[in-house]
Amino acid sequence: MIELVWLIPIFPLIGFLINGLLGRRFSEKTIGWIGAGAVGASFVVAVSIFFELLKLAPGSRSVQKIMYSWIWSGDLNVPIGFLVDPLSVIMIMVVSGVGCIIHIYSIGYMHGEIGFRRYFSYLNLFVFNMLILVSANNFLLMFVGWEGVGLCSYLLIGYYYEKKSASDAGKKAFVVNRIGDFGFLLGMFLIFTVFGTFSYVDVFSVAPEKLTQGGVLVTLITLLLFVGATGKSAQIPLYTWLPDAMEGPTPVSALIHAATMVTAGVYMVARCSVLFAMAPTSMTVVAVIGGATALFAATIGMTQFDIKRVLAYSTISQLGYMFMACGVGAFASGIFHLMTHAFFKALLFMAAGSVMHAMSGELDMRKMGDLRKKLPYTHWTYLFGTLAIAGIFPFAGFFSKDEILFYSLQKHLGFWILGAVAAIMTSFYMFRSVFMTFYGKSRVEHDVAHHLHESPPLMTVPLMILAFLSLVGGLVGIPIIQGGHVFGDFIGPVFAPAKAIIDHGAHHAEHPSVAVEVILMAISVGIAIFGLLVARFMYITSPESPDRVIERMPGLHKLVYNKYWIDELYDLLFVNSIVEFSRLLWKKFDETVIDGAVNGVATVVQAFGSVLRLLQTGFVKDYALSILVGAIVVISYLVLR
Amino acid sequence: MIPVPEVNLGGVLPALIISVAGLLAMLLGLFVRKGASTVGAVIGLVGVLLALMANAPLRLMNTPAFSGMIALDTYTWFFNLLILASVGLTILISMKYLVDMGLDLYEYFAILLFAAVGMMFMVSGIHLLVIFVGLETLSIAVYVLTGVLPRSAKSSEASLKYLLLGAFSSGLFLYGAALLFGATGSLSLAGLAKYFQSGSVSLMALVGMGLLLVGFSFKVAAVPFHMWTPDVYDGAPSPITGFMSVGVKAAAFAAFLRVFFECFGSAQVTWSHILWVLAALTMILGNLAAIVQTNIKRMLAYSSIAHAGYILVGMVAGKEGGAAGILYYLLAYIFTNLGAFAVVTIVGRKGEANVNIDDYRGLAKAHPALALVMSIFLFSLAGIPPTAGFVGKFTIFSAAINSGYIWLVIIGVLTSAASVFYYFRVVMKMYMEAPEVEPEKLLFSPSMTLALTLTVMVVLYIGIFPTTYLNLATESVKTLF
Amino acid sequence: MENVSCYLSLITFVPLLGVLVVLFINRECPETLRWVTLVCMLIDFVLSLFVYFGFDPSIPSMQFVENHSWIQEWGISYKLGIDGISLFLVLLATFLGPILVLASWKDIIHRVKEFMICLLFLQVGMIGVFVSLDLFLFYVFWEIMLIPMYLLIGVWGNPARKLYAAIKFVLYTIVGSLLMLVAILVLYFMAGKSSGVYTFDLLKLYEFAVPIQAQFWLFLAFFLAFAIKVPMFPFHTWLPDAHTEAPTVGSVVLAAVLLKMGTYGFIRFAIPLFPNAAVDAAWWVCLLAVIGIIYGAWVAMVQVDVKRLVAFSSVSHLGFVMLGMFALTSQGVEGSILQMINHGLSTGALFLIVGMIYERRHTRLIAEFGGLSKVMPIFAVFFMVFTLSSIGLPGLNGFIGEFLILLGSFKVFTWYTVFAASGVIFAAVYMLWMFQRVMFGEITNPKNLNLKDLDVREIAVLVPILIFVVWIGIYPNTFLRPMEPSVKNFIQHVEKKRAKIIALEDEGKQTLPYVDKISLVSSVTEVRAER
Amino acid sequence: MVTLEHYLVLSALLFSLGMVGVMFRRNLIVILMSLELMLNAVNLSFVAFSRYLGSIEGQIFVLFVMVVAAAEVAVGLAIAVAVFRQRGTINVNDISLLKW
Repeated sequence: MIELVWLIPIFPLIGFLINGLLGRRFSEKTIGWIGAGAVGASFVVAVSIFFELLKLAPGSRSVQKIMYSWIWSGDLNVPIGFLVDPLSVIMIMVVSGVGCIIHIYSIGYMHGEIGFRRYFSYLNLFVFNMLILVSANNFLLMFVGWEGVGLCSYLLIGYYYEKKSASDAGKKAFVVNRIGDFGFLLGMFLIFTVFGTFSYVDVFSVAPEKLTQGGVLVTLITLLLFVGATGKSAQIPLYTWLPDAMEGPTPVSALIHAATMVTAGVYMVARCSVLFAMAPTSMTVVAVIGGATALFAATIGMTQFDIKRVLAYSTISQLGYMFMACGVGAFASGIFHLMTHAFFKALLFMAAGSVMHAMSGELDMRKMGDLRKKLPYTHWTYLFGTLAIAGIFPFAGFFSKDEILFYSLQKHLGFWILGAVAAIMTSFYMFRSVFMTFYGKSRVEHDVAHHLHESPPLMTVPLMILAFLSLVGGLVGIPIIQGGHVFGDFIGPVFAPAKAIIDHGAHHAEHPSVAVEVILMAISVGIAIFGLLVARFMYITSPESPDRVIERMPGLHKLVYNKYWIDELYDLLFVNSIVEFSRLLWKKFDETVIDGAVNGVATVVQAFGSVLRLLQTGFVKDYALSILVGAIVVISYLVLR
Repeated sequence: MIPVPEVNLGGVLPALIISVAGLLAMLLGLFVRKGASTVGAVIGLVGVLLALMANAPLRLMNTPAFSGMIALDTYTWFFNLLILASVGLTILISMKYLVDMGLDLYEYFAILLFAAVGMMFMVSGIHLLVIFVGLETLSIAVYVLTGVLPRSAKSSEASLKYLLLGAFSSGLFLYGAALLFGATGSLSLAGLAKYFQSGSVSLMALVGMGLLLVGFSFKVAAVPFHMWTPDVYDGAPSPITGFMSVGVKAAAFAAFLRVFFECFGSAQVTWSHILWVLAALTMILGNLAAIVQTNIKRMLAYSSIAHAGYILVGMVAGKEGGAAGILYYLLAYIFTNLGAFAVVTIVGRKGEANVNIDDYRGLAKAHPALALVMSIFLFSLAGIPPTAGFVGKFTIFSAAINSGYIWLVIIGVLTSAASVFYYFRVVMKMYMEAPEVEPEKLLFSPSMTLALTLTVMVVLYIGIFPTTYLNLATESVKTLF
Repeated sequence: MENVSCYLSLITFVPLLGVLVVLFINRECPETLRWVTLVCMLIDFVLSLFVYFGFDPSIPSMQFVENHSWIQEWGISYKLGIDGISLFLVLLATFLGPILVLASWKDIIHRVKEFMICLLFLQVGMIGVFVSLDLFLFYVFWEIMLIPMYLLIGVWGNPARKLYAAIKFVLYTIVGSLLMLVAILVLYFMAGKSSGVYTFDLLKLYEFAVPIQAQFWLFLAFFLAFAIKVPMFPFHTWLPDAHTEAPTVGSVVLAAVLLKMGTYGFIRFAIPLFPNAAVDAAWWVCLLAVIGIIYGAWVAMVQVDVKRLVAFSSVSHLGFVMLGMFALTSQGVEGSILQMINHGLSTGALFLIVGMIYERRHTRLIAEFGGLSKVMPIFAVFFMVFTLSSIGLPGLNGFIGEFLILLGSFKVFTWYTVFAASGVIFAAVYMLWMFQRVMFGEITNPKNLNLKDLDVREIAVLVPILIFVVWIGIYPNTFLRPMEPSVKNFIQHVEKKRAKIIALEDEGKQTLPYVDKISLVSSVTEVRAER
Repeated sequence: MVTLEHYLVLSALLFSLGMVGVMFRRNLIVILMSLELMLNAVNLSFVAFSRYLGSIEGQIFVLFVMVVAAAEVAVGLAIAVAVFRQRGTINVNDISLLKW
């Protein structure tokens, strides 16, 4: 069964080809179900492989499947090959599972769009690339998927290509990602120069011998890889593309910019856990960047009114969490949070989508309010999602986030504080969105109001599934109290080597007492509740209070509300300056200097010619003179030499 | 009684045939009412063919004749071929030209043939006297031909300038000969050679050599003795310009080579320096001045100066390689340039009407074949493979590099890069521009078509399969060393 | 006359036969002219396929060698042969032949006859350059192809500045190549004087050890000629003009094949003949290459004319090729050869694409377009794919080449590679920006409202290229394996010869000709033995 | 006692005189005469040498030179006439139709 891993990416590819090439005369239903079915098929295969894997002994749960040699040049021989181990299986299941749900949702959501077929073929292509990314057995193939998903996100963000903002956002996403990939690429080159191979297994197995613990080389490699991760996973400083990416259709945001693609960075860091473990500096950098991003994005999230942007910033912040987890060495927790986040963030986005659908495209929460009666399912599912992300017991988010906070505390108090503060903000802005959207008094315009309607089952059913997942999804990670941590035990072996290195390096952290853990949980729940209450007070009890807050500190609000003007800063620093400089190069250097020189030579030659022809006066005497002079010169040379 | 030196008329048979043909043409011309020129032409052609046959045996000979006045050897044979070829082609081209001009001059071809005779003696002469007489015969004939157009001021002015300067330079040449005679007591190349090999060379002899060099440089139009060229080429009738640019040049170079390699060979280090400078100047000035010309005849005049420069490079290089290169180059150049002038003649229409480069606009549309042929000639002149011109340049430059004159060669290639500009400009006019007024159709004649076909075929053939001709050239120059 | 195959001669001169046929067709019936040319090109392509299948990928040396003496006394021979390096360039040329004819079908309406003749002549010249193993022969082909290209630009170019562009192209090229001719002659006599055998036979000259001092100058001359052709950074300014003014087909063939003659020249002549100079100069050459990569990308970014943009992108791409080649590692060199093919395919295709909208709108200004994907969906797809291939998206051909090049050069020129890799980012910027401005957004210009989408012919033109773009992307080994032995051989040859020469100089000996065990010649003889 | 040197100097003087004449006289006829002067100067030195060396070659040469000179002058005058017909002048400084 595991041998059939290659089927997993193949199905979506087939779906893409069918829809893309022959889809011309298919009906919407056919196209939609082909797309969803393809991903579903992958999911089925993934699950069965998962169970196959469970049969194996925990130590030996790592199987490679080589298809064929892809690039073979000199000592470089990169195969198309897959690696099946707990990490990749989980990723595969998340991607295909959530992907499948979102496909189904899309059938309803995209109903009647002109580009329906285009949309589904892109979506399948995306899933294909994502699956390649997570199931590859070497860096290069991963890079293929890595760039592939970038492309698909470019295409899907720019799906409404008539809108300039949309195509701009697409371009921005691609280019920023490319900047990250630049780092990734260099990292890979270093890896190859050191190890002479790209295969994970080989690299990680020999890494301890080939590289010195905490050496410059490994630090460089990991940092470069991390640059790639920041690009893909929208971390500081390369996060700016994600909010703009909301220009795409909402299911796309749900699938690509919440559940799957943006988590690729986390996956990559986790995949390279060994390397990172060997580079403490990089670990710290990862953790700091992650924590900082978590907090930073959260602050922005608190001030936004566009519901999707709120979710976008929360995504960035949650990704920050995951990186912080990896940074403090809790890779498992990072992946765990990745999974739960996939559930509830996809849910939130799709619910938001359903709201949009009802509100005929309205995104501004100031124009919403009191929708819970009109959109019961949407309301409840959105609420579930919020509870999950805010980390209220026993929702999925609680367990994962709690774990991360726990481990970060172990590492350093600072990280814990970062996380905790971010958590407060998270629950605040999430509930803020809930209250502004579904509670309070309605601020909906009339023409919109009178055809408010709950979305069709094609959309609500997926919502419910995900709602259920975000309720129970965390139970696989019930903390250490019970001693049994199913998720951790399953994925543990993957990170065992890394863990060994870390523990060996650092003074062995004594296992914290249960009491500490319980207290921490209590705190984190308390944090969540606190955020909820603040939000409730500001947006239900006294709706005018936000404005008062703003009046209290206008400057700060302006700053945060405009996202610290980071975009503008980047434009100023990089985009415009380079464009201007290039224009200078073209006009001044290329056309004036080089071409000027070239044409200058021509002109000079011509000038010479026209001077020389003037010697030809037409008078015999001058001609005779020149002969005579010539003769005299010749003679005198012969005489005087 | 006086001992009569044995005479070997067989050796000079080609020259005799040609002169007889010339006389015949002149005589018959007196009696024929109409189309005298055609008669002359036919006689001329027949004469050329006969002469070609008579020339054949020379290839295997290698003997002086007329008590050491002329040499009957492969060298002579080769140049006789070139001369006869150029004369024949010139006749073919001229026939139509005269008709177009409405001239019925029977002297025309007679004089042309006499010029040929002069050339043939010039190339076979191994005694300064013969060389001088040949030179003058040739020159005087060409002066006349230059001024043959009765009602054209340009024509007569051209011939006047040519005559005055020609006489001037032959004065210098003669003075050189006199000094050499004084210094060495001999006028035969063999005698001179003996003297120069003897080592102690008197200043007088050197000056004499220098003056000879000046005289030849004038004939081959090397800077700074080139001044007459553009004007004369411009004023002369197109076919004659063609003839001058190849025939006269070939003959002059033949004598130049013979004299300087055969008798001043031992002083080569001395005169090669001078020629180095002359060659450089000639290539530079010729090409640069040609760039700015608007009249195609003047342009070709400057280009022929430039080509003289390339040939001089061959002389500087010296050795068999250089000499052979020169011979091959001349062969290639004769056919290329005469072809080009044939086209100039055709396009010129009623005589010298359209001799501006702009008159070639849109030629490719009106006469694709003619444009194609012209482009081939121009590419050959520019030295672009697979034409004869390329192989010619290649041989000469390789000879020069072989003798280590790399900088001269670099000057050569750079200037020929510049030359590409003006040659391609004509192509450009023909293919890429349209005339503002649609010109009337051009008239062809069988003779002209024949001339064009011959030239273009030769240019391509010896460009692609040069081996045989290179061998011939090498074989011919053997006698010089 | 070891193995008497005449495939290469056939491939080279079938187009010439085509010329003869075309000459006798009445210019009044263009359809016939087009068909005849097309058929001729197809025949040529099929023949080249025979060569491909007959090619033994395990042999590093020259195959299908033909050797007839041409100008004996100078040791000039008519010697043809291909190895893994030239094989695919020949195939590229023959493969594009029919496509060019098809592409010109509607584009070229007047002077069809002359056009077809030029096209066929060009084909002869290009293939000849890739297969000739004799410096003289090579030079002849190299110059021959100048003329048809000159005419292509000058006659069928767009009237505004075609004359300027045409003569600029010619002069630029000829200055370089004439100096190369001088260098060739110098080399010829050096080798001849010291060894006694005067020959232009490349494989024999490979064995000749040129003193390092001389190598420098000779390499310089060759470098100039080839660098202009490539074109490398400071010598590139003829390219934008030539590309912009040339007719579609002209730009395509220019980008796809002619530029490769420069890069091929380096790998076949300049580097193996003068290894010491080449290795010593590598640092500078790669510097220029990297400057070219970034410079080309930046300048391309701000272009207002699509064709100019693509032209500058070529400067950038060929920078990669040069970088990989001079890294002299097997990945680098293989990558750069593969990148030659890639650039030929994708940039060629892009020029075809531009030509197609030009045919419809008669402008190439980006500002004139916008929102085309709405009216021309099929066109949009092709355009998108080729754009992506040109910005090196994994899964398409561009990536493989660039990746191998960068990987190969990373070990040798780490910092150059870092900067070069940044070119990958800028490539994305300028291509996508252009694509967005042309294809996306509302249709602002009414003229674009009812453009018709690609017709069958145009699709037929693009699909074959598309196939290879994807093929190379997902299974490059088809191309990498056959070139590997030759490339390895090439690198070893360079290194051994270099070491040998240094040794000789240290012994104070000058220019001793020597037989280098692994040099191509010896292996050729082995092959002869086998056959 | 008149030695070879005297003849040579004389002929040199005459030759230079002729050259100067060619270069500085305007009248075509005078120029032709100057050319004649040059040639005859050469003849003088030829004869002198031939006498000095006691070889006949030089004097033979002189005969040929005379013939040639005569022919040249004949042609020259003919052309002069033609030019005069067309322009009504034989002042060489007015004859510069062809230039550059």
